[in-house]
Amino acid sequence: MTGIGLSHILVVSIALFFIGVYGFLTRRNMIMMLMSIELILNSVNLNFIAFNKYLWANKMDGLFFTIFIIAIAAAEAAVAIAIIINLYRSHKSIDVEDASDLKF
Amino acid sequence: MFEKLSLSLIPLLPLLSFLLLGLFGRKVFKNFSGIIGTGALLASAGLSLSTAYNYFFVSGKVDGVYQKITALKITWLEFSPGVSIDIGILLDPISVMMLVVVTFVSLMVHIYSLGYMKGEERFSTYYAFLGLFTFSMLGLVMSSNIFQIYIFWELVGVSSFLLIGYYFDKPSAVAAAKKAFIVTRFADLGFLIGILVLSFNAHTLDFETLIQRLTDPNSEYMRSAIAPAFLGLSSLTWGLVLVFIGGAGKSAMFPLHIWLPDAMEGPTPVSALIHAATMVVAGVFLVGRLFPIFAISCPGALELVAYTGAFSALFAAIIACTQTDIKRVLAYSTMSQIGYMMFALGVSGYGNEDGLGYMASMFHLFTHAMFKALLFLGAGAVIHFVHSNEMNDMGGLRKHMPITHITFLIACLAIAGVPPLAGFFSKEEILLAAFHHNKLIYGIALITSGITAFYMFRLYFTIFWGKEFHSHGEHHGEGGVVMMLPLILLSLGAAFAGFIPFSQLVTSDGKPFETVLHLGFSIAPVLLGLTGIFIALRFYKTQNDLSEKISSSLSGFYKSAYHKFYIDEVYLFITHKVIFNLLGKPAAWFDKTIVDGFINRLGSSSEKISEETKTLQSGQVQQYAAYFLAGAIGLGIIFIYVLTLK
Amino acid sequence: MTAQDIIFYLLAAFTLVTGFLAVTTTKIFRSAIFLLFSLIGIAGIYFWLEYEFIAAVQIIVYVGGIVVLIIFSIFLTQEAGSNLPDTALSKKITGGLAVVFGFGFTLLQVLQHKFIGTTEQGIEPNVANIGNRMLGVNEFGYSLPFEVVSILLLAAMVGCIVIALKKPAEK
Amino acid sequence: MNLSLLIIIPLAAAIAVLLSRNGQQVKWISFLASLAQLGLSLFLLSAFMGERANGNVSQMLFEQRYSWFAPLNIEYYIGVDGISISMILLTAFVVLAGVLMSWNVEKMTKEFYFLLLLLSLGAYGFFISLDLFTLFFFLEIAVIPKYLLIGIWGSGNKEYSANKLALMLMGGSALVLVGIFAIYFMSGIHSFDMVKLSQVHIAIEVQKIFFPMLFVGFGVFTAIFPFHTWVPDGHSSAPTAGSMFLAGISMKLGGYGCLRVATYLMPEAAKEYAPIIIILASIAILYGAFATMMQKDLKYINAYSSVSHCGFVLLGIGMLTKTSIEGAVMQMVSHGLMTALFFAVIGMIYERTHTRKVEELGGLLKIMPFVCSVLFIVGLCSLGLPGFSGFVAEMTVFMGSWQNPEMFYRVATIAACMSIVVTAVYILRAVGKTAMGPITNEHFLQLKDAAWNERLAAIVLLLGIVAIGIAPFWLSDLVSPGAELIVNKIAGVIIY
Amino acid sequence: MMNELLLMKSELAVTAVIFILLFIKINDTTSNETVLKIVNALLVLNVAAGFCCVDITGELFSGMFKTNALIAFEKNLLNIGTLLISLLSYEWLRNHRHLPEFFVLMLSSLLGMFFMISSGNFLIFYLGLELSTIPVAALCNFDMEKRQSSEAAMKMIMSSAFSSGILLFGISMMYGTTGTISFAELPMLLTGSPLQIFSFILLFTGFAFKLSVVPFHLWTADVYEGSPIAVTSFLSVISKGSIVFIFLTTLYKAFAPMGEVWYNLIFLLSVATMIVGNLFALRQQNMKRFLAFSSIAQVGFILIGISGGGQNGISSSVYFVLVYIFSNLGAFGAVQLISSFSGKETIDSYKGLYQTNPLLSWVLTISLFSLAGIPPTAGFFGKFFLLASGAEKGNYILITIAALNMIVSLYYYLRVVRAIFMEKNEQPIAAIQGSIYEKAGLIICVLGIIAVGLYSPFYEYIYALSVF
Repeated sequence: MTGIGLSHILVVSIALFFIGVYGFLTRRNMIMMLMSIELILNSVNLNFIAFNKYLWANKMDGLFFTIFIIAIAAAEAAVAIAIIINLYRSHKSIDVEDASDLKF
Repeated sequence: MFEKLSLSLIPLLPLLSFLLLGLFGRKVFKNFSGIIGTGALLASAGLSLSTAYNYFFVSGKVDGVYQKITALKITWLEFSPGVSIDIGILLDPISVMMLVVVTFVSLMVHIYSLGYMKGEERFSTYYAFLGLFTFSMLGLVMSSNIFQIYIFWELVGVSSFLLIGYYFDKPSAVAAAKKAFIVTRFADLGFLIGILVLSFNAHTLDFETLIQRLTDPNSEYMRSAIAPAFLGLSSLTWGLVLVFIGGAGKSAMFPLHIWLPDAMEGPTPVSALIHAATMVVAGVFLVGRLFPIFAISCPGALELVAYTGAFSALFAAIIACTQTDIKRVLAYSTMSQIGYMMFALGVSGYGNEDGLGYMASMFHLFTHAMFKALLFLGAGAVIHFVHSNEMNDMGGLRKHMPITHITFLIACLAIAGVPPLAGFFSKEEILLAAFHHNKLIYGIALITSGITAFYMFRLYFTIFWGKEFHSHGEHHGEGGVVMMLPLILLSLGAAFAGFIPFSQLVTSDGKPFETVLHLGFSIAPVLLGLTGIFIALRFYKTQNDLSEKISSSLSGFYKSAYHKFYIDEVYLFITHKVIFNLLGKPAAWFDKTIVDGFINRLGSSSEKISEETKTLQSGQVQQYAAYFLAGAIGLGIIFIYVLTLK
Repeated sequence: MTAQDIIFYLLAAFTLVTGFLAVTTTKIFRSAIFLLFSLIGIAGIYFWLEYEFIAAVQIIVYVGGIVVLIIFSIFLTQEAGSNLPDTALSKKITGGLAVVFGFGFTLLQVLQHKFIGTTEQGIEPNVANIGNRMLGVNEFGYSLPFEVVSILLLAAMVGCIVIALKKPAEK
Repeated sequence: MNLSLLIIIPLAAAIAVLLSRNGQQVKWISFLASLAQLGLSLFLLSAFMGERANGNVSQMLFEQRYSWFAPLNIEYYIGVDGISISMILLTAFVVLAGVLMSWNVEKMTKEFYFLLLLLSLGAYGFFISLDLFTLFFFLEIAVIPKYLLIGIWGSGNKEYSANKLALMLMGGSALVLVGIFAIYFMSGIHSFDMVKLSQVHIAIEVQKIFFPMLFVGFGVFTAIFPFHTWVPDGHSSAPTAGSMFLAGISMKLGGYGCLRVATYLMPEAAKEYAPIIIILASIAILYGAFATMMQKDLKYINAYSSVSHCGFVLLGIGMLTKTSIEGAVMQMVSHGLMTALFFAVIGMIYERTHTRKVEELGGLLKIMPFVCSVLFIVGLCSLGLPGFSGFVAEMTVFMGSWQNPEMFYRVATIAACMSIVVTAVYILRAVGKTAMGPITNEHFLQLKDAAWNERLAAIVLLLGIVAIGIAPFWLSDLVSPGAELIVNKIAGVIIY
Repeated sequence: MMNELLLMKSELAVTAVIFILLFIKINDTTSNETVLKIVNALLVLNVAAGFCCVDITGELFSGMFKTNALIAFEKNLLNIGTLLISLLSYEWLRNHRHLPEFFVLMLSSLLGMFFMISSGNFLIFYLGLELSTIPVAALCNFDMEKRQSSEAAMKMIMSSAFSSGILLFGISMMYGTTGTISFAELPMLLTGSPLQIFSFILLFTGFAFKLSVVPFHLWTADVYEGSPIAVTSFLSVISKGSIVFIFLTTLYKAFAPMGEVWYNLIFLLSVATMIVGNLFALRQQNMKRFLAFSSIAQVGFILIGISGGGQNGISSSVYFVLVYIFSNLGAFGAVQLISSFSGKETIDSYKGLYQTNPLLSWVLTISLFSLAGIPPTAGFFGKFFLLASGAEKGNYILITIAALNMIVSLYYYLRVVRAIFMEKNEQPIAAIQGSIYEKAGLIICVLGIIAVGLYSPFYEYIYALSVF
């Protein structure tokens, strides 16, 4: 019916994954890092959905996994943002490179 | 026949006295420690004499041959079946003779010391040590086992150490004690290895078995022993030579003699006992003990004994002429005389008349013990009187100490070989044996005997004649009866011991034989002796500068002789420069820097690595994540591509 | 190439480009908006895959929740966060290299793999099916995870409140 | 005879020490406990001899066996043969003397005695263990008390020394650990039971790899070259009793382990590696002796000489003849007693003069005759004078070593023999300078001779030394069946 | 029905405690002391509850949740640890403004671990993992007024989010290649293809991250140092323990067909972990940071035990966790006590501690010795069994490296001991009078350290449980 198969979607998701990783590794703003994490999680979600759709449609494991990942992403983001805001209060900065008192 | 108990008591009584005085002497027996010591020794001497009588004249001889009797044998430490250290008592002519010599001289010294050492702070310690020495020496001579002899050998060494270092606050005494111990210890190393070699070949440590196995040319032990082992020599030769090295050390043979003169730092009676009459002849005794093996199985080793003895005799005699310390002169004289005994053994054969040298050596050992102890005790009396060891401080003492003078003179005549005193007889036998066997040695011996007469009388004249003695301050005469009695007794020995028919009693194979004194043969040595005496008389009887003239004309030789041919310096060089600097210091350095340094480096380098790598932990979350990613991908690569390749 | 393919390519390109812009733009607010677009793009792909329910959840939770949360937090930290100094070039390069390398490696692995799926009859991912299973306790029921997640959300809430709450004035 | 008492008494005493109220109580508890322990050891000796006289020929006597960690076949399995008994006796003597020598410890008395008792517990446990796990357990127990003893009550560069000691010994035991695992898994019987293990054959390849580990691991304890450097530092920094325990007991743990575990369980490898062991031992003997000559501190002198003396132990083991192994064990006992006494005397001198530098000492014989007499005796023992234990042990080693006819063994033996001369040099130098000669310091004149506790300690150790020196046959009889067993194992005769 | 409830008894108990605490919080009038009394009583009850009906084995929710005696025991261990942390942190907790929340979060995390341990598929596992992580990240921030605390929390949440992203990617690939998320079905479907290996490694990094295995450990020290000690000890003991347990289950069961891969992986990583952990611990001054690195090194040892496989692998690892709980909590407890009374956390400030606080010094010393593996403490037995388990595979190189690493670790543990006992200090830390709770906590730890080792039935019990 269509020429688009699993691999196409996987390429997209892997690319998205590494875009997220790139953002996580290079952006100094913590909120931006958080956003990169969201991209990573979305790429995983896409994986799950794609696998569920193309390979394992008989069960809905992938689908449910995605749903729970979305839920957890929300919780994680919430806690992370709370922490970032708290950090901002004490450091007056959300630059991740500034938050390196703890080292060596 | 031979009571184990009474035999054991001979050494054990002095030991008991040592223990009593050593443990409780300073508090409990403060006032009669001398009496205790002397009493113990008196008993011991009595027992020895009765043993000797019993052995020689009652029951020792079976079928005309003196038997070796093992009177006692206790297994002390068993190494392997058959090879064990036994503590035992072996009676044979030489050990019985030595028993007499040791107990007698020791008794004399004990008595003498009652006066000589009176008022010493560590009087009882002194007697304790004397007891220890006597015990060890008796144990040595009675040994039935080669390892037993080594044990007592060491004990003798240590008692010598203790007695030389008796005046322990004098640095020179301490140094001398250490030197004596270490030099003999070095020689003992040879002895020890020798024992190992012999025992390995003979599979026994027991003297009787050892001698029997190593003299029987057909025994399997012998075959392995005479096979060439190392550097072309058989292990038997090595063993004997090594054992002889031990003996040479104790007996102050060249070049291991350097400790003996220094040992004179000890109290004079000690010198008389240990460093003249008994301990120093242990080497001779040892060679005598193993004589059958030397003579029958390994004449080569015996040659070595002969030449070492002869050289030492001459060498020491020359040095003795130049020394000015009275005790040192006697010390070199001792060395020279022991050299005589040694080469006498060296030129001897085994059995019957062939064993003349052996007999003569033992004879000389016996007579020498008498006159040399007498000389030392006399010298002690002189030193006691003059408060100095230097000959220059003495002179004209004959009026002040007549008894000493007479006894000293007797001893001098005896050592010079003037008939009919004891030394004459024993020396003649030695010369005769040498003459028959080796002319070169005979020549050396002859010259030495002349020199001996010269330096002895040099000593005699300088002390008792020469310049007048000006007494300054108090002098307490010759010392009491306790000091004179031993002198007199010993002088009797020195005078008449020569008449003992030694060849009837002590021979190489236990069979008595007849000796004849060839008067014609005696002329040369006696004449030489008299010449020596005469020269000494000429030089030293009255004060004159003849001796200085001679010595300055021979200045180079004289000087080196005076400095004992620089042997000490050579040793000093070897020990300090070579051993300390080349072995000790590098070892210590190596330990500190390399071995220890390595361990420390191990610690410090891991800390360093830790410090260097700390930037890994940079505090940057993103960097952590990068490592994380790199780790994950890297492991992926490793596990997909690297580890599956095989 | 069918229209569906073209739609997919468009969606994919849209998602990736906006995603890429989201992590590279210097302006943080703009980056948030790009993120929003990217997430919507993914929702579009879900639609394309006929997973409408998931697409709806995606839009509601992400677009309606998380991105809003992020935007709020941007506002809260605006004075410091709006104009961060740019990332050091070296970091960009190393990060970029690592990512490119990782991307290549992963892609290689994935593309080399032969995926074999099931031949069984698929289940329609409609709301009824999902709802039944979500609260089911028997086989294929997901009520336990559901409970766990609810505890998780509770805990996260508690945590957020404690941390983010402004400290009361010191007495 | 319940062997566990040997562990229980120190343990109970240690607990009692912790609960006691003052220093005096602590000391008396420790003293009585160690006295009881000595009595027990002597009783053990007589019981053992009695059993043997009655014809009990089983390899180990008084065995006790309780399952400990059943899944791994770990047992609390104890028993003794002659070798262990001689070690136990040594420990008992040294501990008693050590306790007495510490009578003046005022700083943290309770802790001090607690650690001493713990250390002795480790040693006793080690010597009676027949299970490798138990053995290893006790081996390690004995390490940390030493660390604390040195670090807290020591002198000089104590923290450094303590660290070095603890780390090197632990390093040794780490190797031992690996070796034990190898034996456990490679023997095929999954057992730590030494008696059982001695009856199975471990593959030669396995032996070749793990014998060095075990031997070096235990060797570190007994100062095998080049892992001996903890010895000088550790001994010299330790408090008196610490040094006594360290040299007297702790170094023997290693020797015993080398013999009982490494050599006994891996005989073929022992044969294979014998030349290396011998070379290392000879190096240690001579090199230790030469290094000693250069030392200026009395404790360093004794420490380095311990390296040299312990070399005899390794030499004896390496020579692999019955006599030499017997000699090695005797040397362990002898050296333990002797060196403990030596350290005790050094401690006495140091406590009074506050110096251990040989140059600063002199003429002490006049001031403290008892102390110096003991110093003399122990010095003479150290240089191998007959009548003391050192002679007997060394001679046995020499005799045993000479039984190997090849040139290599001969050279090693001669090298070892040479050390007796070097030993004489440094001992006489040290002792001579310290006790003899002129008094170097006015203030020495006010010093007092040994107190009762010091006298008692010295006498206790001297009794041991002389008992062996005068009558070595009892020790030799005690040890030789054990040595024979090991040699038979090496020769390939397996006794079931 | 009753039976099914019993299967989840631990989870239900913890949930109940959480809700009770929420009610207390809503009430908000009770003083901290009272709350702590209640909390500790509840935790004791919780522990007690854990120990009844331990022999129940079964599954719920069609295999998503399962339990057996071993898992119940593991949960009990975690319960005990939590109780100990609560006891040991008394002083710090007493003064904290958000006490009930602290426990709510901590217990949520504990609950997450329970689910994780009991999980029968990746979903529950993942949810449990997140539930155990996210609240802890919040907890890291609980030293509200400290800068470092928020930094630690940030690092924690960022790293764990990143890690869970990668973990999820791995799970998704695993799902794609096998079609299941159930642990029970997984072994039959694993083929060992490269992608599976890769996804397994990605999955593994998720464990490795939580377990602080090198090179995924870098967050550990920073987070440990910045967080409140109570949280640090929770992270280093309870959290790691739970991961060890689930690790065992997944590796030995779900990934059994990939045995060779994970064996080599663990071999490599354990060597790296031991070495790096030890090297970094060498020069730490801050006690928390020091313990962080030392715990990394300990993980290296645990990995050796895990690598052994089979009954020995399980029992030795579980046993070590038991030992580790007592030892590490003993050490953390002492550090906590000192820190909350004097504010000092550096090793140098511990100099002369023995003069002022002998008992506390002994507790700390015994704990450290146990960590170092010195007999007669339990740590010795723990390490011995770990290494024995590893040695069973015949990999003596690994064992030797581990044994040598023990020396390095001893070196730095002794550094602390040295400071306490040997070095002098002008102003040592003043005498500390802890409360009854702290004393009780420390006493339990010390008793545990001594008894767990010497008294072999503990190990034998665990061994008996360690069967599948």
